[in-house]
Amino acid sequence: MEKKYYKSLEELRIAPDEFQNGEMLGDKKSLLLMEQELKQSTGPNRRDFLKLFGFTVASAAVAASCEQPVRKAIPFLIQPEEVTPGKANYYASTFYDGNDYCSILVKVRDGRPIKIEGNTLSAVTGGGTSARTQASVLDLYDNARYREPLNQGQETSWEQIDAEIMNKLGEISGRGGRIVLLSPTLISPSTKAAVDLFKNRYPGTELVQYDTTSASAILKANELSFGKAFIPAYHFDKADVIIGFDADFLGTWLSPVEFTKQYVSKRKLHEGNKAMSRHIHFESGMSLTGSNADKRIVIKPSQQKAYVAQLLLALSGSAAENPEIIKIAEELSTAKGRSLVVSNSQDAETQLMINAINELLGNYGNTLLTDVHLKVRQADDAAMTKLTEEMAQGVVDGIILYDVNPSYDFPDREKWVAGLEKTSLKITFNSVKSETSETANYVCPDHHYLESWNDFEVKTGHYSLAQPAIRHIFNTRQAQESLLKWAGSEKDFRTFIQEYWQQNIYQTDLTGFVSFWNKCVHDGVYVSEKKETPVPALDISAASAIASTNSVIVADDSYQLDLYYNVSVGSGKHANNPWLQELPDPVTKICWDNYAAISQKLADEMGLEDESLITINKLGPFPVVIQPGQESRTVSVALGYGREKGGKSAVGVGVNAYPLMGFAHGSRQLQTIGASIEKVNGKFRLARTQTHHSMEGRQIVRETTLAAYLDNPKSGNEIRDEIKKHLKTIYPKKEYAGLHWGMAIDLNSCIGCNACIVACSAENNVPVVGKEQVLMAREMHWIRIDRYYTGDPENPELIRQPVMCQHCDNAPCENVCPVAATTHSDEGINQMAYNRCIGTRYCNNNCPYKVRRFNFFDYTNADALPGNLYDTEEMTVDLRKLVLNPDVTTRAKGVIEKCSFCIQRIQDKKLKAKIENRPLADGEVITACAQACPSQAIVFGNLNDKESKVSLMFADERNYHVLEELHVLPSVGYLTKVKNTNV
Amino acid sequence: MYVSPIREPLIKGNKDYSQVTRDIMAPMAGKPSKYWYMGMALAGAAALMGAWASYETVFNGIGTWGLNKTIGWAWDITNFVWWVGIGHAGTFISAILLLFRQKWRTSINRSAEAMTLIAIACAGFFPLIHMGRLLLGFFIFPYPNTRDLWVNFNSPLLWDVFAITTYFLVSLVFWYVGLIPDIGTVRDKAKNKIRKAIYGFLSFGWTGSARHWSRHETISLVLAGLAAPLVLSVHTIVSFDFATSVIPGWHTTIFPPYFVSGAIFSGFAMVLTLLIVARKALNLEDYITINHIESMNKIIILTGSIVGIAYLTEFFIAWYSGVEYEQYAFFNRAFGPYAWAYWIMMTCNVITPQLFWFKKIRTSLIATFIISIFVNIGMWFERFVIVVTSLHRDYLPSSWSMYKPTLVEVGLYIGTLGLFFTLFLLFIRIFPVIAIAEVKSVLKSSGEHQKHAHHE
Amino acid sequence: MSKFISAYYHDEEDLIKGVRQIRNQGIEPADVRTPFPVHGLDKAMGMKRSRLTRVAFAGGAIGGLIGFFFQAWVFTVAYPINFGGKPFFAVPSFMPVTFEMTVLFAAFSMVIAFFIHNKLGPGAKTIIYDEQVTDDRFQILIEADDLDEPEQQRIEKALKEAGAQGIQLTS
Amino acid sequence: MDNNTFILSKKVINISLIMIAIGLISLAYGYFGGLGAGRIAANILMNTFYFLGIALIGLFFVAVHAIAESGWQVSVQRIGEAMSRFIPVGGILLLALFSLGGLSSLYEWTHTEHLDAILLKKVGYLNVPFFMIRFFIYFAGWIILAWLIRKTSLKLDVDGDKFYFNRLRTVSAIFIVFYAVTSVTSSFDWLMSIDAHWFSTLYGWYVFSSMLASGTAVIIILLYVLKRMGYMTHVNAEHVHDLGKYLFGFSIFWAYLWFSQYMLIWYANIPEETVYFYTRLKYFNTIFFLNLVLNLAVPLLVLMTRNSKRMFAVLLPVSVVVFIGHWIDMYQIVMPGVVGKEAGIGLLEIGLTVGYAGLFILVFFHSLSKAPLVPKNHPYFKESIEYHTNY
Repeated sequence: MEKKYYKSLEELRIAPDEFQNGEMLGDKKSLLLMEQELKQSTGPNRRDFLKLFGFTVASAAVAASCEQPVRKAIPFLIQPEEVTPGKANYYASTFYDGNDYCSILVKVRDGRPIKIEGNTLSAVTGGGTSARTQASVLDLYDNARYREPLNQGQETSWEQIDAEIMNKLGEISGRGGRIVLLSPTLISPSTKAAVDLFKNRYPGTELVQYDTTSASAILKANELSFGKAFIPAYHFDKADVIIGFDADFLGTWLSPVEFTKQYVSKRKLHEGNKAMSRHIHFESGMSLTGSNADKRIVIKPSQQKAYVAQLLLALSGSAAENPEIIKIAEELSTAKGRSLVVSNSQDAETQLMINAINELLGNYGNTLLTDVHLKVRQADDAAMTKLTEEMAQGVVDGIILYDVNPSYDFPDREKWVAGLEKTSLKITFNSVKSETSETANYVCPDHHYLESWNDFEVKTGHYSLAQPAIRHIFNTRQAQESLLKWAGSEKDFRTFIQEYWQQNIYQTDLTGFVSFWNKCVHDGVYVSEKKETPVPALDISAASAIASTNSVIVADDSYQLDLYYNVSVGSGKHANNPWLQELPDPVTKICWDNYAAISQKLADEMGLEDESLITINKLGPFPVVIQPGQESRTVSVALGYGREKGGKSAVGVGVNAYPLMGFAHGSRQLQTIGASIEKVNGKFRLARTQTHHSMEGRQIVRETTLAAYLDNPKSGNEIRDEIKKHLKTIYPKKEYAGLHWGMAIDLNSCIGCNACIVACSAENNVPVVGKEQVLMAREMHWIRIDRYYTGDPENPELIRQPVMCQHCDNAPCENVCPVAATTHSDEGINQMAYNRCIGTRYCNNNCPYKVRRFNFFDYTNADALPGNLYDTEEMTVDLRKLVLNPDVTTRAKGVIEKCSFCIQRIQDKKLKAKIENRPLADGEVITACAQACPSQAIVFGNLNDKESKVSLMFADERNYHVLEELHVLPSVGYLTKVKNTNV
Repeated sequence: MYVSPIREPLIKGNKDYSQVTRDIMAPMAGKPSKYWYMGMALAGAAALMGAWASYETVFNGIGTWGLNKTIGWAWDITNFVWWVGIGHAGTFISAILLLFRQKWRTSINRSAEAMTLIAIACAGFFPLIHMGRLLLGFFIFPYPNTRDLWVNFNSPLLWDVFAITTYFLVSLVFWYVGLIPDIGTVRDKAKNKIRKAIYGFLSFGWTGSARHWSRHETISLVLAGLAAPLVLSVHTIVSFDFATSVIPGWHTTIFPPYFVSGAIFSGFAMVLTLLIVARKALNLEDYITINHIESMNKIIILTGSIVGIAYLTEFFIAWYSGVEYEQYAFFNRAFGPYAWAYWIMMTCNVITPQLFWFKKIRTSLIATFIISIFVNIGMWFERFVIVVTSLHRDYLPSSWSMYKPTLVEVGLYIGTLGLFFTLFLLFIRIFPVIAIAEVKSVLKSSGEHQKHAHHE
Repeated sequence: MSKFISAYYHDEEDLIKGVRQIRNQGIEPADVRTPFPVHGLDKAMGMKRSRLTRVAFAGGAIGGLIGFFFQAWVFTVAYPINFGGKPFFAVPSFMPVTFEMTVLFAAFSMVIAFFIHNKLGPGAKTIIYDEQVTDDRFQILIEADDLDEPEQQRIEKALKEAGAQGIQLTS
Repeated sequence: MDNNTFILSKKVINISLIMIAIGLISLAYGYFGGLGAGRIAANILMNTFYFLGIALIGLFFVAVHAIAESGWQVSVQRIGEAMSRFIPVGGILLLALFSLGGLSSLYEWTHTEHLDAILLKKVGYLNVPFFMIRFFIYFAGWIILAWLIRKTSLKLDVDGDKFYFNRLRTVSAIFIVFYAVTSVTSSFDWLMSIDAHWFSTLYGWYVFSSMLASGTAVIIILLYVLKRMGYMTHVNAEHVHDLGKYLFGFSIFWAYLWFSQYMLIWYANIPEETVYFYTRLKYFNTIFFLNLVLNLAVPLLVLMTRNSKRMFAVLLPVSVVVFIGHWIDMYQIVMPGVVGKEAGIGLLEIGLTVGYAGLFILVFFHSLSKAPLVPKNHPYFKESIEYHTNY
């Protein structure tokens, strides 16, 4: 792959016109020389990495400063002319993978995007990110990416492939044949425009949208209710009572980052806020959202409709027998216009009733907006099913696959594949090898989004732009540009977008379009006044009719199936991302696999235990996990695993559960009734980062209820006064003159989305160790989210606690290091000198929090001894290494590492302040975890500044330190978790 | 010097001085027996396994062991402490028994000291191999460097470096100074030239001059006086490795004295294991008599009981402290996933040695041999229990985990056993296993024949 | 290369008697060689107690002081580092190393002094007049370089009376 | 030997009676002088325990040498035996203290009406009935075994019968085992539970080592007194040398345990443990360090040389210093917990101690006069007399 890597650099060489002046030529020479050296050197070793790194610095500097696309990019902080090696630039851009949307900043260091950060200017995601967003930068350096356009699997040039494709397309449309452009929901106006151009050029072309994680039932329901298929804008931040039916809106449902922000804004209790929303959740398996609910009601998938029906009846005055529902109805009716009821049901009728409920509660116009649409899901499942049928009949002549992978994720794969074979012209834009793209005749690899121009309208009037943060690494071309080219336009997509915006989005103002455009590119986002056309008032009679006929809650004994997407690999598109694969599930703490979550009851019935195997509808075998709070006869399985093509980390991990999906009521069903489950002999080991689930009655995570909190802010945390009384020392406490860094974590805000973990790994070059090592409890994450169950195992409460190095001022670890490799800085930071460490692991043994991590093998290829590399996930190949953060040392074998409070960020900001000759402002230094957090659960700052946010949180009655009684004086504080269970 | 007639003789048989010389030097003469060769072959093989394991560890990393994020020490430090413990008997016998003027030590101190030195060498191996970056191990020495960075004198591991080194050097000197006169004897008995030359060199030119003897006695005594606290300090400092920490089950104030007596306990057990075989193989029954065995067994009871009391105290205080972490740690020892290790330890260390209260068992070679093996095993498990069961479940249940050794770890342990026996077998061929001169000096008072001569 | 009158005994108690006897007659043995330390012989020969213990004390003192003050210097002057909030001048932490240094220096200074004082050492050249001495003989050596005939006979006679055997002139 | 039987002279009796009187007076002063029940109780406790400890060490000395089959100590064995006679007296005094309301003023855990969370966890062990039961077990065991040892030793002295020789060993062994456990638990009960929240596994052995040193010092002092009276003429420098070595060794052993306990607690700096030293360093600073000087520095430096261990001229003063030193140690063990920062060393403290000393020597000399000073027929007697060491 090194060879490939050079090829992309040859690009630099063979385009002399790109180097305007001699200076550049100078650079060019030096590049060539370096390249020669590299060619000679064999095998990757540290030297090479350094060379390569320097090489990248130079090439990227050249690329970034004189390459066509980036010259037009407006950096977030400074002018591009000032791109200086060693200094990071930030470019506003947008992450959208046809599923999740997030407005972001791309940290570009020496021409390499190395980190994704939230864009605080965005009105939608407001600086929050998700684990997937954070991890997406690694996909840029994915080994499974196509590096060349392929014709029947043979490398070819764009000229040739364009010629061939254009005449094939021409031929088809010429004879009135059918061409289908299959894509996920397109929220890019310009792309849609490009597609239209294409359609005009090739009549008989049809755009079919196919959402793997579909919301087609909601769309249909709204079509019935309002005569328009759309998804309204939700406002959890305006809802005092939230009822969720199996909708994992904090984890994976529609727009989780946005919803998390809104949701948490109603859950924070410090900063004088005394009110808190009430969240009741109905579900069958334990989801991220359900685990955060104040009250979680376990139901069978088959019962959801009836529960919704009863709720509707109860609200509309008629009798409902279920006591739970009656209580909830009462609660809701006290919060008219301030409540929100959502469901992920794939049954349009259920969604109709949900609409009716919200209508009855007067939520439309308050917590639900019909004049602002959420556009991330537009696909109608039926369309895809229809397409499959037609293809099977062979009536489709050409198909262009844009960023879709039905050969993997379409339930009826056989039929789809068969149909695909019948289709004569198969073009794919996929940029990464996939089950589908490998069967296409023409592969026209798309750029990675960090190499592309793009625009998005995620919600009505909420626009954002994507701009390249790096010149495309491989010989790829952006899909839109391909479409334009084939449509006969020679425009590059940037110009195209620009023109589109000038005509359609830009409202004439004094400053003129150029400055408008520059501002938009600079900010990455733009909000216009645009609103959707108003919809007629909702008539609930239909819904009521459905309710009255479906209100009986049946307790049938059949096994039921509940498929879900998890926060890491999601639909499976990101399966080749080791960061995501090694991310422990927020509930089960399992990584590197999917599994069948079952209840203890079922396990007992079938004589199953953790890690024993079952088949579901003859599919599998799936390893079993006994999940507290699982509905007794429901089996939950995560989708997105079991990829067959698409890179080392993706293939062969877990089992593909898509074939288990059903199709009913015009949508693909995640939940099916009457599944057949059979035990299979044997066991399968699951990698779990936490194996003990009880807190053993220790006061580690402190909890209370809202009522208790309101009459005593210290409730749940009473013990702290007792502890503080005893905190005597026989040698004086060290004082910290200037800065004293500390971190406060609000357990109320933390929902366990895992974004912080990936952010930390990306920022600090934390190695991926692979399943085998995780099985041996050797994962390297610097920050982990501890998860404990309390209460009734049938339906337990679940509490979480992010734990990283607590930077104790009396750190037991520092005392015992014989070589002074870990010491305390005069800013109160517990620091590690990696190259001084000799790896006695004494510090780790003596750490009460067990947050230190030991490099058991040479994970990062940083060891002095060659040939002993342990890298199961190709994380140390040259391409992947480009994601490393040059500000953070990679650690060698045999060295202890741990959270450093992102010392490199602290130093960076301190330097900045010094240059500008001013004191550091509060909140200026933000650690990677704090920055990634969509709910701002983590606050970092200076404890000596009594006005700083962190100091205020430390002063809060809810604040406590874990194991404070040991007198280790941690610099990390936690705010007691408050649950609104008192109704 | 008068000795009460009711005391058993320390040396049996009708012996005069030259007889003593001949008896003790017999094992060094002639070709080694085939048993010796077999022993060497076995020990050598074991040592080779250790070499392989060391390579695996150094080249591929500590990852080849069974450790994880929670359990940073296991077999490595267990073995380390075990070996250091064994390395306590020799110096204890020569130093403390010398101070208390226990004459019976003269027959066993030489071999016990040799064993000590070898055991310390084996022990020292583990702190080295357990380092993640062995090649940079020299960082632990306080040497001037360009970074002006010294070492952390707060760290018990650093104290270990000083303690173990000092202990090894002083023991070595003590042993060799005691050896010199006997080397002189070997030299003068040597038939061929080369042998004479070599031992002549090693004997430092010993003449047996009365003045030298007098000074020799003085320094022996002072060395004993120095070695006595030293031997206590070594295992004390080893115990600090654990006791200074904040980990429940590690941090307890009784560790220093309890580790020391534990060390002597295991040390004597190993001496017994070796000598019961050696006295037979080298026909030294007249010198290492049942009385010697019995006296050592008494020390085993004593130290064993002290250890037992320490166990109980720990357990009681854990409850008495009212600290939930302490309480859980000890509950977990006795009833947790590693309870089996705990109960092996209890049986071997507390129960079996109590059998020595019966004179019959105390004076039976077979019984003693078996029990001594038990004690060796028990003391190994004591360290395992302390190291692993305390670590695997400490403060935050989220990090609790389990530990399972790998072949590499086992290999390292077997390797040191191999090294131990190889060196010991070499020792019995090269040097007199019993301090000839010292035995002679007590022959008059405690020799069987001579005693009777006295009282007629 | 000096000459000696040498004689030996088979039993240490006879030796002590003998030595006392000849010393009463004003004959100072140049050396007495025995296979093991004979209690009471030093008294009989009128030897003074060895002063090696003082060397040990001095050595120990030096070692201890070096040990302690080096640590103190490193922690408070050379490079004070904050380890887990411990005081820089952490006396309890210094004790173990101080102690070990004391013992190490004491032991080695004394043993080295012992060898120098006795002129012993690796491959030291000494003359063994009777190889049985390291086995079962107790030998008396008396300077015989500048002895005239009668004097020599007087000594040999005295030795004979003192029950010595194998009286002869060795060199 | 003509002076083999000790005659209890009027002089001795009078002196001891006067001392006892002083003790009673100062006690009265303490009572009427309003020094507070706590302080009085504390004084009684520490002195009783201190001299009780010394008595026990006397017995321990006899027993341990019996099982070690060493010969030299036979000549001074009777001193140990005689000391052990104080055990029942100490028992009575302690019982009196506890039954006369001492408990409530000494131990906060006896105030069952207000116990905090931690103390409530300990009620299973720290409750008055169980406390007293243990008290009786300890003393029953000690007194019976002391009596047995004494009896056997006297029997043995009749004609050196091997049977009694072995019996003495057996009884001694039983005592050692019993004492090994009870010495620990008794110090937990009577001393450690004063600071009821605090705990230390080493504590029992620490207290024992302190008693060991003071006990040895007392043996040396009494031996000297006897020699001055013209007894014990057969005891020569060799025996004194060995006692000197003991004093030297035990002082270092005590220091070793002191350091182990202090260093470990200092190092981990966990409040539940540091609380003990916190009060002592804060309010008893001088005492705290004086303790080290008297009990470590003095014996270590003075007794290092051979001769100083052999000459009463040096050994006696050191023994006295150590005797006082460990009294100080006992003081800083008891006072901070009971009396707190108001504690001080005044007439009460000194006078009462004098009184106890008087009582002790009275008991001691009385029992000494009951049997021949030297067990002539002990099998090892000759060894002991002819005993000499050139180092």
